[in-house]
Amino acid sequence: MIDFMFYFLAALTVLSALMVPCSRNPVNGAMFMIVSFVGTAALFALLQAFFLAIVQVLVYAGAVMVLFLFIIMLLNIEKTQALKVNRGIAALSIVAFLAMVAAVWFLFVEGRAGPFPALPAGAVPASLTKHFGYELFTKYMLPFQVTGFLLLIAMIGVIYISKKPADETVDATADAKGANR
Amino acid sequence: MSIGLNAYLTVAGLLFAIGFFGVLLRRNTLVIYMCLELMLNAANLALVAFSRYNLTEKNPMMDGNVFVFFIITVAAAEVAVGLAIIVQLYRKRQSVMVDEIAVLKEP
Amino acid sequence: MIPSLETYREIAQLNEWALILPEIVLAVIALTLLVAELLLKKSRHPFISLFAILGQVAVLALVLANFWFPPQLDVSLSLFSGMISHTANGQMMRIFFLLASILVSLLANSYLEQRKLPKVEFFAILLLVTASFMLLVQSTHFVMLFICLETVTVGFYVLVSYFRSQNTSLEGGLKYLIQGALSSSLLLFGIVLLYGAGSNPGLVGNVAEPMQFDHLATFISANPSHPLVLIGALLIISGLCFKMGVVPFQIWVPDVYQGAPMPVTAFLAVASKAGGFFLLMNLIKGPFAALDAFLIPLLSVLAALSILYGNLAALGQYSPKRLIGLSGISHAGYLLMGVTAALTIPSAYSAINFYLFVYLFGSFLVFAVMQKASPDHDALHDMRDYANLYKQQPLLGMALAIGLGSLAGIPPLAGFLAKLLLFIAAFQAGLYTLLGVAIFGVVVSIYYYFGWLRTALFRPFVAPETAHTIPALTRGQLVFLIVLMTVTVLLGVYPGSIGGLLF
Amino acid sequence: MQTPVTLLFLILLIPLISGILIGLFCRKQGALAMVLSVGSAGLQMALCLYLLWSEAWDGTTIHLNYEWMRLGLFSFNLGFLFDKNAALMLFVVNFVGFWIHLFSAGYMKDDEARGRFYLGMSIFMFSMTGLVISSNLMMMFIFWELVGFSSYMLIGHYLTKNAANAANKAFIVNRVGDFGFLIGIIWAYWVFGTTDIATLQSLVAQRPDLLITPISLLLIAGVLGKSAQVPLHVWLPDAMEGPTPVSALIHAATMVAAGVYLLGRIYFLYTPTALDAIILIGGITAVFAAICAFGTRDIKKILAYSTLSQLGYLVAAFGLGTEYGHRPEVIAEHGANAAALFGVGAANFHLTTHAFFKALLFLGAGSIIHALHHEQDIFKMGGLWKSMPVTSITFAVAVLAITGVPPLAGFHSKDAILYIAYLDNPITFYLLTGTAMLTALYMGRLWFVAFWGKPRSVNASHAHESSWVMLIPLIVLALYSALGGFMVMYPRALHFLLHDSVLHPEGASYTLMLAISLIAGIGGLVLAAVIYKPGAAEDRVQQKAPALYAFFASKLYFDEIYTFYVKKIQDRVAIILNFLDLFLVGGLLVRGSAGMVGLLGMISKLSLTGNIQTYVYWFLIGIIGFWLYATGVF
Amino acid sequence: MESLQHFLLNCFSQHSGLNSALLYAAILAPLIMGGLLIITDKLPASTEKLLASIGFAIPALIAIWLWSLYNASLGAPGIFNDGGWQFITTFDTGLSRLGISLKLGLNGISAPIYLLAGLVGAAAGFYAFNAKVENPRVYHGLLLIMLAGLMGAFSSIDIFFFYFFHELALIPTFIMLGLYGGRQSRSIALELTIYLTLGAMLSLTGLIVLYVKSGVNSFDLIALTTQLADKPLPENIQNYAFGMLLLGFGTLVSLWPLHSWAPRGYAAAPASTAMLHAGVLKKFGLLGLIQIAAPLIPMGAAHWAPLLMWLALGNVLIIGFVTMAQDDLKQMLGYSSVMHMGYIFLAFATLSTTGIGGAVTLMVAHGLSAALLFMLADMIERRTKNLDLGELGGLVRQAPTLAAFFVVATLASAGLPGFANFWGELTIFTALFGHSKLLAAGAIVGIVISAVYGLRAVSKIFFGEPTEPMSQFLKTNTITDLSAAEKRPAILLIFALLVIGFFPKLITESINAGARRLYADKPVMTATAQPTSPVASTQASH
Repeated sequence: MIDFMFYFLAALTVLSALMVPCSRNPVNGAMFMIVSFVGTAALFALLQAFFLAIVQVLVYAGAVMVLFLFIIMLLNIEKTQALKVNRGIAALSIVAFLAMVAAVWFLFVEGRAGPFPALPAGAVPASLTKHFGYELFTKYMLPFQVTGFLLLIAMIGVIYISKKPADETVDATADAKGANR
Repeated sequence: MSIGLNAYLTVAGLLFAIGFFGVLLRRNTLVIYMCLELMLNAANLALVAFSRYNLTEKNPMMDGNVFVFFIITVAAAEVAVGLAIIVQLYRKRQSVMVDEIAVLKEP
Repeated sequence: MIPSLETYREIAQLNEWALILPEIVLAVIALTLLVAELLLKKSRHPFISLFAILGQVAVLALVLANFWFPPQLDVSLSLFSGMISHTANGQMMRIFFLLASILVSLLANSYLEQRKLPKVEFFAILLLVTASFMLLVQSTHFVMLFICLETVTVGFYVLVSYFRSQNTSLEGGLKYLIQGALSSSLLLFGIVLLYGAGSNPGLVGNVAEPMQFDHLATFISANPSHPLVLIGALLIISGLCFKMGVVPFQIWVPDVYQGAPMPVTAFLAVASKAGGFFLLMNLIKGPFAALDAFLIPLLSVLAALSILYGNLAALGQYSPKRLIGLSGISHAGYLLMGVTAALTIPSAYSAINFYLFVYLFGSFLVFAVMQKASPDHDALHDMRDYANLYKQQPLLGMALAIGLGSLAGIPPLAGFLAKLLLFIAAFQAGLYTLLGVAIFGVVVSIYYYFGWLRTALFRPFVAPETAHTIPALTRGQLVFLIVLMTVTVLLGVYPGSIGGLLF
Repeated sequence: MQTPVTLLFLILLIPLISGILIGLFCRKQGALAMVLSVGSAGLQMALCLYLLWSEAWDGTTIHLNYEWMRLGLFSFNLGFLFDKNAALMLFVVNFVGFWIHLFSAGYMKDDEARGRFYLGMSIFMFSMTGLVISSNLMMMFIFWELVGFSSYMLIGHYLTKNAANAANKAFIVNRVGDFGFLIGIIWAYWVFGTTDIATLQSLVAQRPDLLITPISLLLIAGVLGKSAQVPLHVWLPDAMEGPTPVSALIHAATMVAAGVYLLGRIYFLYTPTALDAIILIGGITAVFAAICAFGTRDIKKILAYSTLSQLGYLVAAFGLGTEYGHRPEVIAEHGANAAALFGVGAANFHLTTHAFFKALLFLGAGSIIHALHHEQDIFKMGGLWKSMPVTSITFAVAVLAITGVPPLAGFHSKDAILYIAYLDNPITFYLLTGTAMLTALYMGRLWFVAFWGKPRSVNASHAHESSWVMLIPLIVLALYSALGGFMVMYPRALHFLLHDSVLHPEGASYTLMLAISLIAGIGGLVLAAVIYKPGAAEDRVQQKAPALYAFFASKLYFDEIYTFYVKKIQDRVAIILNFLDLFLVGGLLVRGSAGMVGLLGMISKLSLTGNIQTYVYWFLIGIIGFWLYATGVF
Repeated sequence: MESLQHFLLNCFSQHSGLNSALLYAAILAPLIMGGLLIITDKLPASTEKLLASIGFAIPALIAIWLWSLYNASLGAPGIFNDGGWQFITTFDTGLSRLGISLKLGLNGISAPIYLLAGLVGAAAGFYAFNAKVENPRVYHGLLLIMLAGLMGAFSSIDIFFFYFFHELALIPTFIMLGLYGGRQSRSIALELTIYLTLGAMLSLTGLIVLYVKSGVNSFDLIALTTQLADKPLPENIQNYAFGMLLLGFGTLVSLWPLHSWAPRGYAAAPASTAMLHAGVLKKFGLLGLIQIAAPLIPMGAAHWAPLLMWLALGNVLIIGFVTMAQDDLKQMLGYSSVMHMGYIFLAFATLSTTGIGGAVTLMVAHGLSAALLFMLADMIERRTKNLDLGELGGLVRQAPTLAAFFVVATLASAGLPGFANFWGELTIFTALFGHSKLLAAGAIVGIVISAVYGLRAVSKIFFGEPTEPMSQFLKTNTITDLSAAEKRPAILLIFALLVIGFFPKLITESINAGARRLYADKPVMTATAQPTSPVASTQASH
């Protein structure tokens, strides 16, 4: 049963992930992305990392991807710019993709990266949220604080960049000139 | 239970490869950016899988899980800043296609 | 009285936070700036940047005092459950980033003022990024490393796009964003692979905390040829190569440098590159020490490619910013040569550190001149802006000459000594071919550095009225240039004058 | 010994001091320079005569050496080697030198650059004296070059293009000779370990096997240049561009004789082959120059060719005498030491008398030229007997002396040479006799045309006798030209070389020699009078037999051949090499590699497209490369 | 009174620390004056001139003073011997842990070159006051810095500083070439910079080889000599190292075919720069070969010597002919300078005391005469605005002193006895002949070649009537003879050439002592006799 669920979720995750770059419309791509993230969250759950599964759904599928969708809609790109892929680039990237798949095969399927341990029995600490809290405020105190400042930077940055420039020097001709140089 | 660590890692590897593939293939900045998130996601999956499978009596293996937590946070922050830049650039250029945003180059 | 080692240990156990006081102070200053902007009247806002700069100087003084009184003992204290370690080398790196940040602040102050860009956000981000840099190079845990690196990177996304009204700045930001994120993903995947391998109970020598450097070192020395170890290490190095601007992860450099506002370009060129190298040195001294035989050929090839690519592509560049970026790639190559040598000759570390400091001073001299010479839209800055530079502002000409001379490695400037030490190390390590490539690179570099100088110093070839007018130097800029010039010359002539900081 | 050494020092240094003083202070004060230079020459002569006439020097060889410089194995010494040979040459140089100085006081009176002139003269006197008393070949080489320099300076005195060309030619041709000379010296140095002449002599005596022909021949090369022997003779006729006193002093009496002096100085350093070469060169030069003398109308050039011819005589004489002295039967008769000096004696005797009469001829010519406002064409002269009696008489003495009319000086010395040629080598004997005849012919041509008849130009008709400053030297030299064959005219110290070492014919040979001399000399003069007619306004040979005159005037095309070499070979090689230097070294090698680097730079810049999509492929390449490296493919 | 006397004696003795301090003074005085001149811009012209004069004069005075004190007979002769260095002094610049410290001193070979640097420095400096340049303050300042570099390079015992000071002198050269140079100086400055940097980098690599492979990890020449005398490097390393040094130094000294920078560079450089570079700075490479390369890696030197000889013969013959084809006076002088380097290389390649002695002597002599010629050429150019030999003519009437000086300089450089060059060339020919008759003969052809082009230039410039372009020029311009300010530096150089020409022992004594410490006498004479007279043999026993 768990085996089946794994295969199902894995296929779901991988295929929907594959649809992200392959779908014509970015909106569809974003939708597949959400599916993929949810699939990943389910895989987390299979690995008994329930807290992370929730976070994954909340943050990734919930917040991040909604933001993406929102932006895609806002910019209204799909109408103006369709997927035009250069054949050469497509061929190259497919070859690259296959090479990477081969590498994955080489490492994990063929098992060069092994030996792979069997699934251990016993309690899984990651399944308990309190462990996260404990780790974050003891061992990972410093990175945790830094992360706070990372978010601060992101906040300042987003606000600053998105704000309309007030009285800054705008060299209207500069862009045209720059394009020619 | 016959699902081994390598199965999860294969999934993670494929996700990573797909993400990279998307970056290589697409011209749309937003899609590229989504694919980059996919790559981070692949790393997350691998981390969780490693944490689960490498668990032993003496080694509780919380590091990987906590790391995933951090990665998700970082990814969110990165996405926010990135989208802000893309939006601002779109306002200027009316395009999100990478080959149309190429003023900075060798003359 | 010099406190004993024991005392330090006690202090550390009592309060680890005291040892990261410089970073904390920087963060607090950054927060204060944000608050002050809200509270203070608009007319008082100039004081904010002054406060930011003075605050950094104070932090620098703090670190220096800590460094010299009492003299540093070369011990490492592991702090925050192994997240970072407090070492003499780390202090030196802190000084490096603080210096870079102060110099960037000084540049940025006039840059932002001239273009009427908001200052507070810039300084806040700059300070936070600097603090992250300082933590980054002290980190001994991959989680810490990754978080700090991301903080720095995200900060740079914002800083590069800081001139938000200019397409070029945003475009630079976007390019840095996509490629930076890609490289972060690679780095992260590398970390994950190492983590997975290190904790694998099936492997001999598996460790409890594979993301901690000491543990990882134990594991890798037991499994130096496991595929996951090798691939993981290489993916991590690829991420660092991106930061350092080493071939083949150098391609972002010229575009982003050109697009970014001048002070940010300087910060990218100096701090980001140095950060990469400091990290790489930490890694090869620590966890990757056992991979030396594996890494030496690879790093040699990368170094050679970087030297060649950087120098060749810089030939005939008309944009000084791109030129500095491309020549920076070659500098990364020289440094990487030093790192490669350091794998066999540990004395090369001090040579690399010296080189980085020299690179810092030389680069900032050049960037200061560039900022003076460039138009408001500085992505369009090109060589024509330098015609008559020496005639208009002799001091700028001299500063450019000294800065470029130091970068080119010409005696009596510090750059020469730095290159010489690297070359000696490379020779000692037996990297003869690489050394030959490096020498070729130096000679080629003379062409573009001197070509630039030629435009700036020698007879004007444009009529004075068509030449770009360079504003007069303020008193502060004068001091800035003279101090940097003095340091560059002094380090080359009499390196003993700065005490035991580097040797 | 102290006194002669001191005197020698003084004789050497006086002109140097005079030169330094002139150089420093008298470049603008011509009169003062004149006084200094002439005074110093006079003092020099006085000291020299005192040294030789008084018994201050007892005739023994003075040999001094002082190490002047040492670098590794190479040590250079300064020193004196003052023997009878040197004494004779010193006498000639100082004696003739002073009178010519005195003459020049009158001749150069109106010259603008007298300071420079006398500077050159003083340097010359210093260098020539140094050359004479040098103890070793290296030192000799130094003065050898220095006389070349003063010659250069004085030939170019008038600063015209011709003067400059002549000066350059003189210096460069001499350098060509010096090239060989220097190699010879250095070779000798490496073979014998020294170039000290006295030491060399004893070494050669001990180890005759060390002496090899190449060294001898190379040393002769110096003689070729300095004494203007064929094929390096071309500079001497051109050197007549200089002021006439210079021609008299340097290019007739002393410097050009330095080559002959050198031959005598190192007479022991010649192998038989080398001696043959010397005779051959001398003989050819003697005949060749005599023929050339018919092809020019310029009085100084005629004298120059005469000098050449006489120098050939001297060189041949040395070769013949030395070769003769090497014959076993001669050594048996006279002893090895005496026999070895036959060549030196014969050559030096004629060198001495030649110095007198040739100097006299030049000074006489100078006197005429001065009087005729620098008219040098003999066919534009004429009628000088009346206007310039003293000059004419002294000139006549010189002409008779050079033609070898007894009992003038030339007769005695030329006689000795012909005799030794007669004894040693019949072919050369005929050659030299013929040359004597030719000498008489061209001197007769000069004399009859220039002095006889009526004045043939405005300048000639206004000619007047020169001042006494110029006439006194003429008279003194005429005296010596006339009586120079008799030993009373010389200090005792010189008799050994001028008399004892010279083979004079006796008995039947004497009569034969006398007859030959008379026939050649008087016959030549008479023939000249017949052919050219005294006082002729045109060259009758040129009129009657233009082809023959053209042959004379062609000078066997030596100048043309050298010009061809310089213009068509040397200059072209230089231009070609210059082109190759610019094209291959500067162009292909330097610019080419720079261009390659530039090309690579342009190629690497192609990577910077500005498009992120192409940029991410760099990451792909990097990752693939890393992967391949990690999995061991590389 | 007595104590004062004692004090003075003490000060002026060989071992006085004061003399060592003078070595620093000779570097610092011009450096400080130069720095002051470059930085300040509000001084009155007279003060500027005074400062510059002090800076130019002090090194010359110190050089002459130390020269007079240098005692060639101190220390025993021997092939490898650290003796011979005098006035040694050391200063730690903070790199002593790396075996680098500022160690100054003079030995038998460097002392004459040091003197040369002082003399030519003074001449070039004082001549520079005549130059009409845009910004004389900076020009003098750069010259002073160059001079400081020269004084430092030639008094350094530490190889690092030897190189360092050379570069210190080289950089102002490039800048002056660009700032004050003549035609095409912008591109030539760039070419020169790249070319010479390449040479410098190659030689630096060679020096690094010595530093690392010797095992002492020190740049101190004395330490290196001691170490390598005991434990010579393996032969293959010697070969590589010497090859590198030869290539590097050879480029700096314009060894054929690496010479193409020299004529163009000198033709474009301002006079004083060309004087200092051609006269003095170029000797750096030779000194490096003579003092460092061959003594430390003798096997490598022996390996490369045959090839070097042929290349050097190329310098003499090929470049000699090329010189003849030049129409531009400065270009000709540049080529002539390259040609004369051939002699020095040839002499060096004999690796014998005689050859080295001749080489160093010629280095000094050539330094003086080349500087003099470049100065005179500049005087001509300033008067006629023209250097084309085809268009000049008849200058002697307007400028007789200039003509006289030029003739003197030309003949000095052509090796006329009485001038210093003669001794160098004579010794070199002698040394070379002992090595190879053919090469010697080839080299001696050079005396004819140099006479040909030298005299050709003299006659074209000075003799005859003014040419058509010249007379056109003379219609609107007057040409004057030398002013006193122009004469003084020329006379200084001529005087030095003559003094050494007449009394070569002044320099050869120390050169000989120096050469004997580093090289062997070879090849030994074939002859029966030891060289020369009894007087000589007593002298030789030193």
